[in-house]
Amino acid sequence: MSYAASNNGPHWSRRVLRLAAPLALGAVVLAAWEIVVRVKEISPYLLPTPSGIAQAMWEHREPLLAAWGVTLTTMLIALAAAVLGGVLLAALFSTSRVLELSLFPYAVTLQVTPLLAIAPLLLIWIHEPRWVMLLCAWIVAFFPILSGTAVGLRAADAGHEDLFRLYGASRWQRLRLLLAPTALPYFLAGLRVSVNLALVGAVVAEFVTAAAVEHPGLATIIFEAQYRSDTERAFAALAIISLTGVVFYFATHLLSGWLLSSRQERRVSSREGGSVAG
Amino acid sequence: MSYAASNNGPHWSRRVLRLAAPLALGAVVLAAWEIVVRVKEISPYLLPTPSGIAQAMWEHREPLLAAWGVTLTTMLIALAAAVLGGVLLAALFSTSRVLELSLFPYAVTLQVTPLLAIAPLLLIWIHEPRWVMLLCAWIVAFFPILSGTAVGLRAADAGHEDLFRLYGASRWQRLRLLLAPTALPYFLAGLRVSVNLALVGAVVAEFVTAAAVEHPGLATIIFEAQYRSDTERAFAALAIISLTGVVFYFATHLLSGWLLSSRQERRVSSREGGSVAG
Amino acid sequence: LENVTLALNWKAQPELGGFYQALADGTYRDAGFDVKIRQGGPQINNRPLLAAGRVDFLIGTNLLQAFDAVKQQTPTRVVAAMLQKDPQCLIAHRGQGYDQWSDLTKAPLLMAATGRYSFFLWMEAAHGFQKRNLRPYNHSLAPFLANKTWIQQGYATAEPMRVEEATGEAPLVFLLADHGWDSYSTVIEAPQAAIDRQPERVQRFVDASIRGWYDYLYGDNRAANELIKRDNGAMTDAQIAFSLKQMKAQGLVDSGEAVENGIGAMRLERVRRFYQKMVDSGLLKAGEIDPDDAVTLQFVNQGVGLDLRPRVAGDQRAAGDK
Amino acid sequence: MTDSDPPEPLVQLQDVGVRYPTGTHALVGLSLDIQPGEFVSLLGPSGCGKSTVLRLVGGLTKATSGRVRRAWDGGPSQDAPVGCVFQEPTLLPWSTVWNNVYLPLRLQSQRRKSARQRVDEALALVGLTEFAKAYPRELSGGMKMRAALARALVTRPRLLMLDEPFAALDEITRFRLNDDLLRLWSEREMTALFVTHSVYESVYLSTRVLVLSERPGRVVDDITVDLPGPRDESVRSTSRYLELCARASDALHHAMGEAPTAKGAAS
Amino acid sequence: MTDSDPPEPLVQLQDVGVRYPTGTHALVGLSLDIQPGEFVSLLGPSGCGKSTVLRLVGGLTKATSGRVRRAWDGGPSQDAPVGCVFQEPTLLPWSTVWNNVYLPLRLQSQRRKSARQRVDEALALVGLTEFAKAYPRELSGGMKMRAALARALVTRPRLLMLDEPFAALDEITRFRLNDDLLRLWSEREMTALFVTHSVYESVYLSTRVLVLSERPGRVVDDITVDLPGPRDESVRSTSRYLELCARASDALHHAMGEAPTAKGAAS
Ligand SMILES: Nc1ncnc2c1ncn2[C@@H]1O[C@H](COP(=O)(O)OP(=O)(O)OP(=O)(O)O)[C@@H](O)[C@H]1O
Ligand SMILES: Nc1ncnc2c1ncn2[C@@H]1O[C@H](COP(=O)(O)OP(=O)(O)OP(=O)(O)O)[C@@H](O)[C@H]1O
Ligand SMILES: [Mg+2]
Ligand SMILES: [Mg+2]
Repeated sequence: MSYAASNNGPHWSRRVLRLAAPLALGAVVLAAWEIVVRVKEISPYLLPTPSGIAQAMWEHREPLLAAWGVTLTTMLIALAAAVLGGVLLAALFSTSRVLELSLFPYAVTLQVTPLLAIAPLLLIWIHEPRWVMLLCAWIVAFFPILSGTAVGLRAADAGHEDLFRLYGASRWQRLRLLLAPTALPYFLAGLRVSVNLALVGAVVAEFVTAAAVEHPGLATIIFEAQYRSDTERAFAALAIISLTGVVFYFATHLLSGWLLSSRQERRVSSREGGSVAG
Repeated sequence: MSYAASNNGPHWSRRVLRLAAPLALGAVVLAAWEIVVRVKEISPYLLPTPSGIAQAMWEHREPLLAAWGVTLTTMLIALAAAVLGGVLLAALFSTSRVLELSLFPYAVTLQVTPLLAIAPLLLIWIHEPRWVMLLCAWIVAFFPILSGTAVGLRAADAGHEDLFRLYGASRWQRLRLLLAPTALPYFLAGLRVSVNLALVGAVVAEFVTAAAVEHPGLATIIFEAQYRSDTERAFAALAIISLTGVVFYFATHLLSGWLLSSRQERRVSSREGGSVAG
Repeated sequence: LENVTLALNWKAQPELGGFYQALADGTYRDAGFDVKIRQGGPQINNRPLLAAGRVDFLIGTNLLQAFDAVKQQTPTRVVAAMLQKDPQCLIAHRGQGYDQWSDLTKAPLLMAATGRYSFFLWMEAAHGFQKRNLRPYNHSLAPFLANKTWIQQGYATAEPMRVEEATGEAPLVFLLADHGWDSYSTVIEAPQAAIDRQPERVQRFVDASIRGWYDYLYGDNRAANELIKRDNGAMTDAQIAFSLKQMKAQGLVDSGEAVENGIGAMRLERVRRFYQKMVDSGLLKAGEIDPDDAVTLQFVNQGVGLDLRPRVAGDQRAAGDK
Repeated sequence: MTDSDPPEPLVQLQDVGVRYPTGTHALVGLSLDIQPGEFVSLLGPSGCGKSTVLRLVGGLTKATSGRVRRAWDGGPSQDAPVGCVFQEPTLLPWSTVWNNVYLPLRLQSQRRKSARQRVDEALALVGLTEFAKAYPRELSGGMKMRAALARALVTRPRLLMLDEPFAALDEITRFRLNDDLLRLWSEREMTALFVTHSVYESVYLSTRVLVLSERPGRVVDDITVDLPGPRDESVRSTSRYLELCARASDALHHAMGEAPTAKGAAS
Repeated sequence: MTDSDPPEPLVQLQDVGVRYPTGTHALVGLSLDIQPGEFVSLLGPSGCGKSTVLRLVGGLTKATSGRVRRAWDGGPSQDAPVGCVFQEPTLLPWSTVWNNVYLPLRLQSQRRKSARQRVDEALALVGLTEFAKAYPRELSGGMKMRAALARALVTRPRLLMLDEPFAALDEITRFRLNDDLLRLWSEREMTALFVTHSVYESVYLSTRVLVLSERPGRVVDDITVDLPGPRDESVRSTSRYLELCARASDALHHAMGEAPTAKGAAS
């Protein structure tokens, strides 16, 4: 009896389809875009063609790459801080309903306050624009993780709760061995949104602090290119942002799949199980 | 045997605490704020006192109220569209993994694309600025609902799936009677984030399209007040945004509790059950 | 009446007052136009609307963007320049040792995004300002007020007044135009197609706008100011008065070439000179475009509206010209 | 392996094997016919694949080798000719007991009103009338299984599959439900496929008892129960009954590789 | 109601009532002592409150009236003197079988290494050695319950509570586990509280059988099982054993408001 599963997942041909379909659709969408723009003779300063964007990307590859590095750094730091902050706060909230209800409004306030409005204030107290930028990106990104994890930490199965109580589990054991695994899928669902928002946050934060940062990120490039009417370059930067978002989406997807694989296979085996070779 | 539960929820004294604690904390925070600003003699154009903000709120109640109406309308329409769009897309995705993997990247792209960059383009193609504004707010808000619901629609218990297959449920029946109730908590978790984002979106959309809109919303007021260094008025508008966010948070909270009450009591009865009178 | 949409580069303000005047006092209507004004703002970019044909005329902030349009082969051109001098300036608190332009180069500088990509690059190249001193400016004065040693960008017609209102003390103002930034400002841009096919229509619009500006500066501008205040809630009478005063005192509108050729006047030499400065600053490359393509003198320098200037305007000559 | 050969079996498994994705062979070379009107019990050690057989017949798992034929294949799927009590109650937690029992009828697009009588009958049969409005979490373990049983009976299926439906019930309730089940089976002319761990129960209820070997499951004994129907308590004291029980018990011991003893039959 | 009165009962329920928030009275005026070293079985109709009694003793539900005293109350909670098999397996789905069984030791802060032997022993006892690395979803219904049983035994608790642990098991496995349980009970000097639906099982295993009435549950009969230990198969054929079974069965019928018949004892 070997549990090192040999063909656990879906059949390989299905896997290929799953990879090929999005790529094929992507190709179709880009081709259609190219054709529409060319046939309708839409001028490149309004809507460039994908080929024009690709060309601009190649031409400006060096500043774009550097800018991507800046934005990516902000995004990743903000995301890490969002994960840390969101999870810790959620863990804190899980200890008491009253605490949760008392503090959640402040998290909501943070989330809904327009960055454009508070960036100047932050700048008064924090003189280093880089920190203001990170703080802004974090503010945008942390809420879904907090919210998701907070819900997940309360989703433990009643039977499991009983088990842990019966065996006199400490708070910490309950959190680590019961609540954390229970909350994992909820956390991951929040992460999926937060990854996007961290990217959005990095870009927005750069917009609101743009002038101040020495090394330009992608938002700066977009703004500058738009200001200078260089639509193709703006779209090149936009495309990099989109691609980054999509790559991170799939990375999170894979991470989810991997972390939850031991639980999800149930579905495979029960809904698609016999079909493996049948 | 009556199932019209008499004392289903937590004890009333706990309920009072749950209401009182946040309010008490809020009072403490505001008082501390007031004291710090007064003692440190921070000038009102940097950080006004809560009392100053309240006063500004009262003084400008009419324009603020009108602006609130505008922003709230945008928010609510965007939220409704986010719910509709998110749920429909998620339902579509639930029919096929390949479809989901193929289309999700476009949802991600939409979400991560900076509004500041695409608003000008939208204004070219869509002549009515009001629509652009709604579209922007929708773009900001819809992703968490889509993402949450999509996960939820795949979370059905394997045993329940078997049951529905055995009894030859149609796609539609499975969606309505099995997947939808399963996805409900996930949808609500997404909603909780989307409510905030709809508000954020309404404000941001106004920033990026404001010039075009006839009746000013809260974002316009904030900008105006900041421009005139009327920090108190800016904070009054900010406070209204925050309060709106918090009220909607609690509303979503109550909605969740109500919709899920038939499932959640399990936890009450098993973890807190006997303690009702014990 | 022909429908015409005019897109501004900012919210309604006295620095755009001539257009509101022409709208308010019927000058546009008399010229056969039903004009709709579309405001701009800090987060709003109306420029693509012009190329897309969604607006008929666009107000540009300076010539740099016109050069860029040529570079991107966007078929638009500057047809008139309403401000002879760019009101862009730097502001500093008094008593912080910023008495000279050259003292400013080391100070922390609050700069909005648009400035960072245009005149700041020139400041950097021509005067040695440094990127690492930059701080973001989002049109809230709070950071500047909170940090006395910081300086910030502004419009000579607006921010000084706002600072004075907040602190009770007028700040030091350094006009960029006085240090070599000699772009025209508040220029009217039009699509090439309109210039080619309906030159008469463009001419009518430019003339009416010019008349509007004369009337706004020298005539009864109350109706225009009412419109401005309606469109932009941040505007006050005091602010408007200050702006008007500054525009006159600094000779922003009616000076330079405008004195002889009327408001809106342009000279190719000045356009070329400014282009050279942009090349020197690295914003554009030498020979990349022909700066002459950015403008057309077809509609200006005709002395339109000179009759509306009061006689005493002669002493403006000294203030504006160099 | 079976010795009956009327023209049209309701369900036919031919040399079926099931291998789960983890690599576990649950069934190997299992053949099995079920004729209309039979009451077939499956007896076998824990983990030998009984539930897997039910899943195969219900179309919930596909065989990895061999053939599964079902008489109703190709017909409209809406008909749901099968009813099933799974080993776990699988009640929908967000629905009341009444709605849970109503579910199969709802899936057949029956209106609530026209279904009311049948649902109420099914609930009465399992003694849950009083709890119609309760939610599953408010039920005890045995009550949940009874609700699941009511749900399986409410559609009056052609083939009723039961996976240890009575394991969580006290003997009295169990006996009563045994008799009710037998009555319904003969009244409604159903076919039944029944998994149980009680040798007595299997012999008492069935027309045929199949004993499965340890994993991977194969049929090691096929016992035709030739007790006369309608059966009642008196059957339990006949010598033929005890004989058949002993045979089934022996087969089970044999299947589990133990020497057959009097253990099973003696208690 | 009980007739034993040694100085210090391990668990004492006095006039206990439990009313669930939905309004259901699960228990009313229940009194019950458990002495150290006893093996007490609870017999009773489905839904009468047996599981509720176990939850009370385990401290998982508070009584809405009356008093519950437990000998280990006030001691360090880390000790976990109680082991329990719930009616549902409640295995952690994200842990392997081995880790599920290890859990109670882990909660006592025992290292994986030092726990290895005990976990492996417990798995061997229930015959799941081969499936140590499997996840719960890869187990059959009976295998899940066996894993839960291993988990309850691994801590060597002072009080072992079992809620129908054998219901999903075939008779052979069941009998073997019955004997294993009896052996462990006497070896480890445990106290056991056992819920079952099998009258025979209850009498075979216990030193005392408590029969509960229908909901709300009260003790209607307290039968001291004076069969000699150590018990083995031979006990099952003694007349005292059959007599006690008959008495328990009668009490059960009585509790359910049926006339006692030979039904229970006869099968
Ligand atoms: N989803 C699954 N994934 C992997 N293995 C499985 C799965 N379901 C069952 N098995 C394995 O298949 C075998 C047969 O399982 P099945 O549930 O059919 O047994 P069973 O006869 O019903 O047992 P029980 O009487 O204990 O319910 C078991 O060994 C089990 O480990
Ligand atoms: N969480 C709950 N909420 C409300 N009522 C409950 C809950 N749990 C149990 N009950 C009710 O309490 C009564 C006793 O339940 P309990 O689970 O103790 O029965 P039991 O004797 O274990 O039955 P079984 O043999 O069927 O498992 C039942 O009538 C049930 O409806
Ligand atoms: Mg089974
Ligand atoms: Mg129970």
